[in-house]
Amino acid sequence: MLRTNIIPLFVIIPLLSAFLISLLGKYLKRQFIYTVSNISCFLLLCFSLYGLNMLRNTGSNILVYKIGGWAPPFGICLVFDGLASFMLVVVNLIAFFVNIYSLGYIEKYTDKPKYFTLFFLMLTGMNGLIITGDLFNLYIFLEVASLASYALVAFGTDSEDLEASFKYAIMGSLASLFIFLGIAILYGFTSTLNMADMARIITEKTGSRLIPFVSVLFIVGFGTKAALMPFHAWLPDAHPAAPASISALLSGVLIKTLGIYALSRILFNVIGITSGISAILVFLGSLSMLVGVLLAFSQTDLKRLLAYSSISQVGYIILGIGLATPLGIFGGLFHLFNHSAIKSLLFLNAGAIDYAAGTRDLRQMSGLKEKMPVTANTSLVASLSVAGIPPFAGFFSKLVIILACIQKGYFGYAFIAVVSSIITLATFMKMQKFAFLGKLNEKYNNLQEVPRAMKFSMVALAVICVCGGLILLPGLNFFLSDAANVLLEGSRYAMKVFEAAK
Amino acid sequence: MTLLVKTASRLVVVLGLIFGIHIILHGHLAPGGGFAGGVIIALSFVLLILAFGKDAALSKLSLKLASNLENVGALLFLIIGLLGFWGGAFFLNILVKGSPFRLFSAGTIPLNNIVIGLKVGVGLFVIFLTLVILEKSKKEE
Amino acid sequence: MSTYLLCLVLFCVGLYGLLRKRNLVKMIVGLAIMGYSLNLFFVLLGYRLHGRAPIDAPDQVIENMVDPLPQAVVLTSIVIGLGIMALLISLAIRIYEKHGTLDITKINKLKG
Amino acid sequence: MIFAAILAIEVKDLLSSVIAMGAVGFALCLAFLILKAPDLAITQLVVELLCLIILIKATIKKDLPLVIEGRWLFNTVSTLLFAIVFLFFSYIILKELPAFGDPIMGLVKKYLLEEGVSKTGAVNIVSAVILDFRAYDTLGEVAVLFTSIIGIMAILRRRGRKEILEEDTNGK
Repeated sequence: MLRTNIIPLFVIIPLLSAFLISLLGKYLKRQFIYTVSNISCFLLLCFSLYGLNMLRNTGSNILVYKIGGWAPPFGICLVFDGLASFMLVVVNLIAFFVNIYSLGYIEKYTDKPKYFTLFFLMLTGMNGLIITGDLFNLYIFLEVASLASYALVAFGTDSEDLEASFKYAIMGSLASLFIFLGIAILYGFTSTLNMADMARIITEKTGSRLIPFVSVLFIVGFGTKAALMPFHAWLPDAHPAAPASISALLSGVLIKTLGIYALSRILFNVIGITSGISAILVFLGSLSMLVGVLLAFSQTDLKRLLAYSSISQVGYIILGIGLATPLGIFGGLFHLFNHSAIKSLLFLNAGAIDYAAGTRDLRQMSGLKEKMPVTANTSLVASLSVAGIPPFAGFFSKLVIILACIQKGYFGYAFIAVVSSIITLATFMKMQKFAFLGKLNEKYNNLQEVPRAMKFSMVALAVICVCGGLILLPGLNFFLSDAANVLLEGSRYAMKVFEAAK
Repeated sequence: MTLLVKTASRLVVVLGLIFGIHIILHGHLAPGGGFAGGVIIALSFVLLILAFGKDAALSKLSLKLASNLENVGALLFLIIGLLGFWGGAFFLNILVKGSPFRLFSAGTIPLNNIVIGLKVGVGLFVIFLTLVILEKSKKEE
Repeated sequence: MSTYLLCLVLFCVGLYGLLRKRNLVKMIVGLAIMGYSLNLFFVLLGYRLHGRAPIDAPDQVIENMVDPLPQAVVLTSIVIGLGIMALLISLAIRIYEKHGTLDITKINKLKG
Repeated sequence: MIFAAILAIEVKDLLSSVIAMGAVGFALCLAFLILKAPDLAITQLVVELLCLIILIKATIKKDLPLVIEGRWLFNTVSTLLFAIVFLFFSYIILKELPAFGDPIMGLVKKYLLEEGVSKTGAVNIVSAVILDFRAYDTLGEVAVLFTSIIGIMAILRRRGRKEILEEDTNGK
């Protein structure tokens, strides 16, 4: 069996498990669903790590898989390069832990097979989007992931859930339509849908006014998916409404895959980034960084607070990537990895509190540390990390982004980044104080710590938060720098894909 | 519903089913294909519901069976894709191509069409049915 | 040229409906119209004057056929549109069931 | 078509609005036919029928609440302004696209049209494209439909959370 054959497996495995769970889940015991979901998540994680290793061993750092045996411009090809493997590792790592967590958490809801089916469909969408090398295919998997997430947000079927989901669905579909318009115009311009071929043709036809217009369309579309500041309205409703495990996945990886990854892939590798576009990105990033954290500070609902904080952290990532310097992209991707782990952990903590104490209101809970030591400690780790306190991973990534700003001469933006980091610290200290410290509320005297499965994934994610900084070490550095290099290469991407496809 | 509607729709349902199957089978020769044919089949079932009420339709095809069939359709499509691995690549067209303009030609394409037709037809029927059942159960409350 | 522009005018009409109307069904209708206009736009991009449908016949001259790729793509996007629409409708029905209205200004419980 | 679309947006009555949308859809179907896309025309026709049936089913039983609109002048003007700016820019952009009816016959199209029949054996090239060249796309499409069906069944469940915890979760 060829080694490249593992590439389509990233889509096949979750899709197959989704179909199987939906088909057989009704008849077999619950244990069956759990087994299938655990096995397939584990396999995905293994394959993504193996793929990372495999990529290191190939000379050109890029692998292309031709679906149906059609050569790139004619059929669809899957491209597996540094950035894709980086994102796959992030997505599948988080998904693995979230899956284990939801084994315990989902007891609160009815109809578990549907939950797991939708979970895997969302995973299919994200993995498919990451590895595809075809623009329209990207759109389709974007839709798969978005549709699954609309349904999952409404999974509780309370009126707030439904309303949040409707808002999310309307804004999300609007964003998709903008993306589709962008794709259509690009197709009319280049008469191809393959990303590599398109990049080749666009570099040949320079000086067109069409490209900035299309870039703006894509920024609006993917910016909405990533909840950048002017287009963020859906996120603070949608993320709290979803089940906590799904919020973790939505906030941790979905907005990054659908928004940031797709945007940077298209802007950098396909249509080529210009200084104007880069300035827009930096501005939007800083805006959402500052406003997001200010809004987060005033929230009393734990999950809404986390959701606003997500907007702010996405701002950091976009700021880093928008700088388009090697250091900036490196920092942005590093922060992407850290934030995935941190924010998933925080949402899982919120879910644990909701599961045990049955509330999300910060004013109602206090002194939970006594009863829920694991949740309290892991959440402390995550809070310190997201605020950027030195030994934790969040510190290093923010430092790199700020350094990159200074290096490029954007002192104002660097200052904003520092300020929002300080406000983030204040926000999370407030959260800690309300939730875990202080006197135990009498209502919660017979409170129990959450089931073992939930504890396990929280602890594991906390360990990742602590050790994330180790990625900067020279031996492990390749994980990030390979990914950053892909973006830096710009439209040379096209050449590499065609070479690898031969 | 009136007798006229019932009699007419009984005929039309049968015609619709046959037409849908025809469109699916000739998808690789003439316009149409699995998707359009599937929707036509779904429409004929929807007509059945509209004319005779949901019980008549459910006696032909229960909700559980329908959603299972839909699942099987999706699964089969994936399996056809997976079969391509046998020939070397995902979704490789492995069957013999046959000569053009014949019903049995074009390798896996007609098979794909049939599977998609099954999936789409039954799937859309399921959507409609859940909506109808929801409304019915709401009234009973 | 003008054909493209008319198509985008349709897009704007849908956008207007989506942004301005405060009724769930109207919003869905607006979204559907936007979807239609984009599908049409994509097919327009592939059309050539005096072309033929991309179905081979024994007497077919290849040079004269319209572009099959946008058609295949739009076929897929019609299905996606149908999926989104069905999901939105079911959400709207469920919201109606909970609130007894389809007017978004009355439903709006969530802030921000 | 545009007329029907404006009608669909502006009409007060929900049912007529839905029917006007149907008119847009059928006009689109005709347009596809004129543009030599019979596959699309058939699909659009049947999809439109199904959408209409579902939408009418959804709206017809309702008491058609009077649409109260916060008619803020500002909002309308800003939306219209956005539309005008959008159209203006797209006017500039569209000039750079190939003229209507004369697309670039790229490498891909030539290949698909010339080799399509002999490589796949399917006479209908659109079918050949969606089920062979781009079968992976169709897999995604199947996944989308599947997702929406499962999603609908999930949304329309009678009860979302378990009853024991119902008070807890509602008490927030």
